[in-house]
Amino acid sequence: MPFAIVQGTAVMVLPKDLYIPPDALEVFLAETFEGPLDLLLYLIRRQNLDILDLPIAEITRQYMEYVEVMMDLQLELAAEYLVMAAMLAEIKSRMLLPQPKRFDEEEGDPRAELVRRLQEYERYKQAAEDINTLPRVGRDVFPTDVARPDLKVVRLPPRVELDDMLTAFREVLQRAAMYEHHHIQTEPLSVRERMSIVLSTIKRDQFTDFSDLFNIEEGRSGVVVTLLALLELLKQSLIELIQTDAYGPIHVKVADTAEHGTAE
Amino acid sequence: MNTQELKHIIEAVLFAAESPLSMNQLTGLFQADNAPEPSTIKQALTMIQEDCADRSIELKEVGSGYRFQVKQDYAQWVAKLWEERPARYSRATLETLALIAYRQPITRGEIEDVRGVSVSSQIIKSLIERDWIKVVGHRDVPGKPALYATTREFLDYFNLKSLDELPSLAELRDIDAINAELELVMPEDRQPADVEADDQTGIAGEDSFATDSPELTATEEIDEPLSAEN
Amino acid sequence: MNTQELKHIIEAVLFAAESPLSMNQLTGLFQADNAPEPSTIKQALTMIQEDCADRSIELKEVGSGYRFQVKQDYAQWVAKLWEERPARYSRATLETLALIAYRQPITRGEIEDVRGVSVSSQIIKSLIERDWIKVVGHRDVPGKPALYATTREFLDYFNLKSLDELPSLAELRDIDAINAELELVMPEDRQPADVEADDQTGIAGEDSFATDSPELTATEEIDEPLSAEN
Repeated sequence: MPFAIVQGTAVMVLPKDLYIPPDALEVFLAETFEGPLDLLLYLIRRQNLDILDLPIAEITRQYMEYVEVMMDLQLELAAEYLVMAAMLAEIKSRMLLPQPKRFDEEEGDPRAELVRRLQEYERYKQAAEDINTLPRVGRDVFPTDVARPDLKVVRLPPRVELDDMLTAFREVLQRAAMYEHHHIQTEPLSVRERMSIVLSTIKRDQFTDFSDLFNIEEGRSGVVVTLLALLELLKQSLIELIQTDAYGPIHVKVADTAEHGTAE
Repeated sequence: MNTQELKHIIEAVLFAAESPLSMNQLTGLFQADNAPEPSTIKQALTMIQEDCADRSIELKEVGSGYRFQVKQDYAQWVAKLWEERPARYSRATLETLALIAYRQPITRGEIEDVRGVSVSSQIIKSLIERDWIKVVGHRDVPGKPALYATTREFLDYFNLKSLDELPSLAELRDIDAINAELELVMPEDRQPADVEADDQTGIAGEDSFATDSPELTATEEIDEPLSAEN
Repeated sequence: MNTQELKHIIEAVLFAAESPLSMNQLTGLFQADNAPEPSTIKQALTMIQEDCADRSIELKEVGSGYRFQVKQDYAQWVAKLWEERPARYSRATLETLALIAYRQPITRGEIEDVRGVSVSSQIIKSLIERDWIKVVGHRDVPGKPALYATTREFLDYFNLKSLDELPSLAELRDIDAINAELELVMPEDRQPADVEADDQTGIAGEDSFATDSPELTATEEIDEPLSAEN
């Protein structure tokens, strides 16, 4: 059995020449302190003193007694306890000085700052106790734990906004502009699209009728787009146009040299 | 999809989820073009809540969303099954947590000012590891100390929907005001400095109350409280 | 204790338990001298089972005891909670997609020429898997590289009737010119870094339905694009 527990440290043996104030032992046995403010609050509450009307001399005397006991017990005393001791001594001396009326307004009650700090600490000390009594998961609150059915989890592809793609494209253009020989040509997109459609339509080992590639319903501009697409594909040697007789039907097929046609 | 079916889906998902589900997550279950209105989902949640009246569980809204939990009337029975005793927290830990909860965003130095003793790194570390607090910014003073705030997990753990639900702080009484009454001195005698300090504390406490989601606002506030105090 | 109360206790305990509970464990909840008969407990379990008929969960007896489980009918909805949505495509992927859209049919080498950096097979693969691009032929040069073009699904996704509806190169350049002018007028407003950051936030906002806190997704965004692709 430790003799006392002070600030979490077990005290097994009492120093022989130690004078212990009558109630000090009781205090040490009762609880540990979270610092000088906590100790002061204990002294105040134990004697039912009004925090706003602190008998500073008496409180200082009691405080010093406890601090001395702690030092005698050779506990590692936090520096904060000594700072508080000095502060108490200073307040005490200022309380003793006669206060000329005209200085009152400037200095006010010498205890004011200490009282403010004590109250401030006390409200959070109370708040800590309140939090400790809140319902808590695993103690008062038990979320349900229900088994899941068999799941097939899908991995979804990212979402993309058109603007994201356009922004990316603008940046490529800006970068590409730095290389002159990489000028990006500006065929209308409809031609580009039509090139892809034609390539997907025609077959490698089978001729497609040239006229089948045109859709009259698209009107003149549609026909022109298809023609431009065919010419561009021809230029890039991606297709072959074959006409066996003059004025005979024209056939289109994937250029011989190109291995493997469409992927579809 | 009719309301009954919607209710069943939401119930199923809430039961299967490992943590509370927010309205966003519930809405996100459905195809964007076919998602029920938030008000419809809210309605289904209310119906589920009503269904629980005669059962031993309830649907509770906490910080990060909705979850089913055993009603506290039955907690004692459930606790019998729990082998692990719930953790106890030291006063130092609880006081530090209280200061962060009520005064967020707050630095370690500011916590130490109120408590009158130093706060060990271990306490801060363990609170962060528990996901109860997090760093939301840095105060613009020498050393750039971290500003701490509580998380949604903190609210979840303590069964709270928002910081508003924390017990309210005790009122501060003003020594000069009391003295003024006792000594029948003119009320103007209140020290401007003291009044200001008290007011600020009051404001700080209430301000952090008012924000539902400290995470979101905290970053904006980083510079504000400082300049107000210094 | 009446049957109704017994039912509630058993329900509460089964809901909170992490694993199935055996009859022994259920009986063990009660004081030995006051424990209900196993038959009474069994009766309560049957009542709970019947209550579930019109709900999305069921009480199942499995090897080691009884447990609540979400009905299989709702598996597809529950699965959505675990769906992963990669944060976003990398810039490289978007640029590749844009070049295929604007310059189709185009080979990988040609894309690389314009971009000035190589295009990973993974990027092409992910776009093909998404059905946004396809091989429409092969260019007649050594190696016979595949020619890529966009698909109908690509148009559908971006809600376009045809590629014509994409802004023309000239229009895109105009936008650049307008931006450039804005920069001259208000250089501090349109820092290149800001523009990029804005874009990212925009994307992050839409993708991150699962995460509530913007801070979290923002940091993930920075690392994600790479891992999403690799």
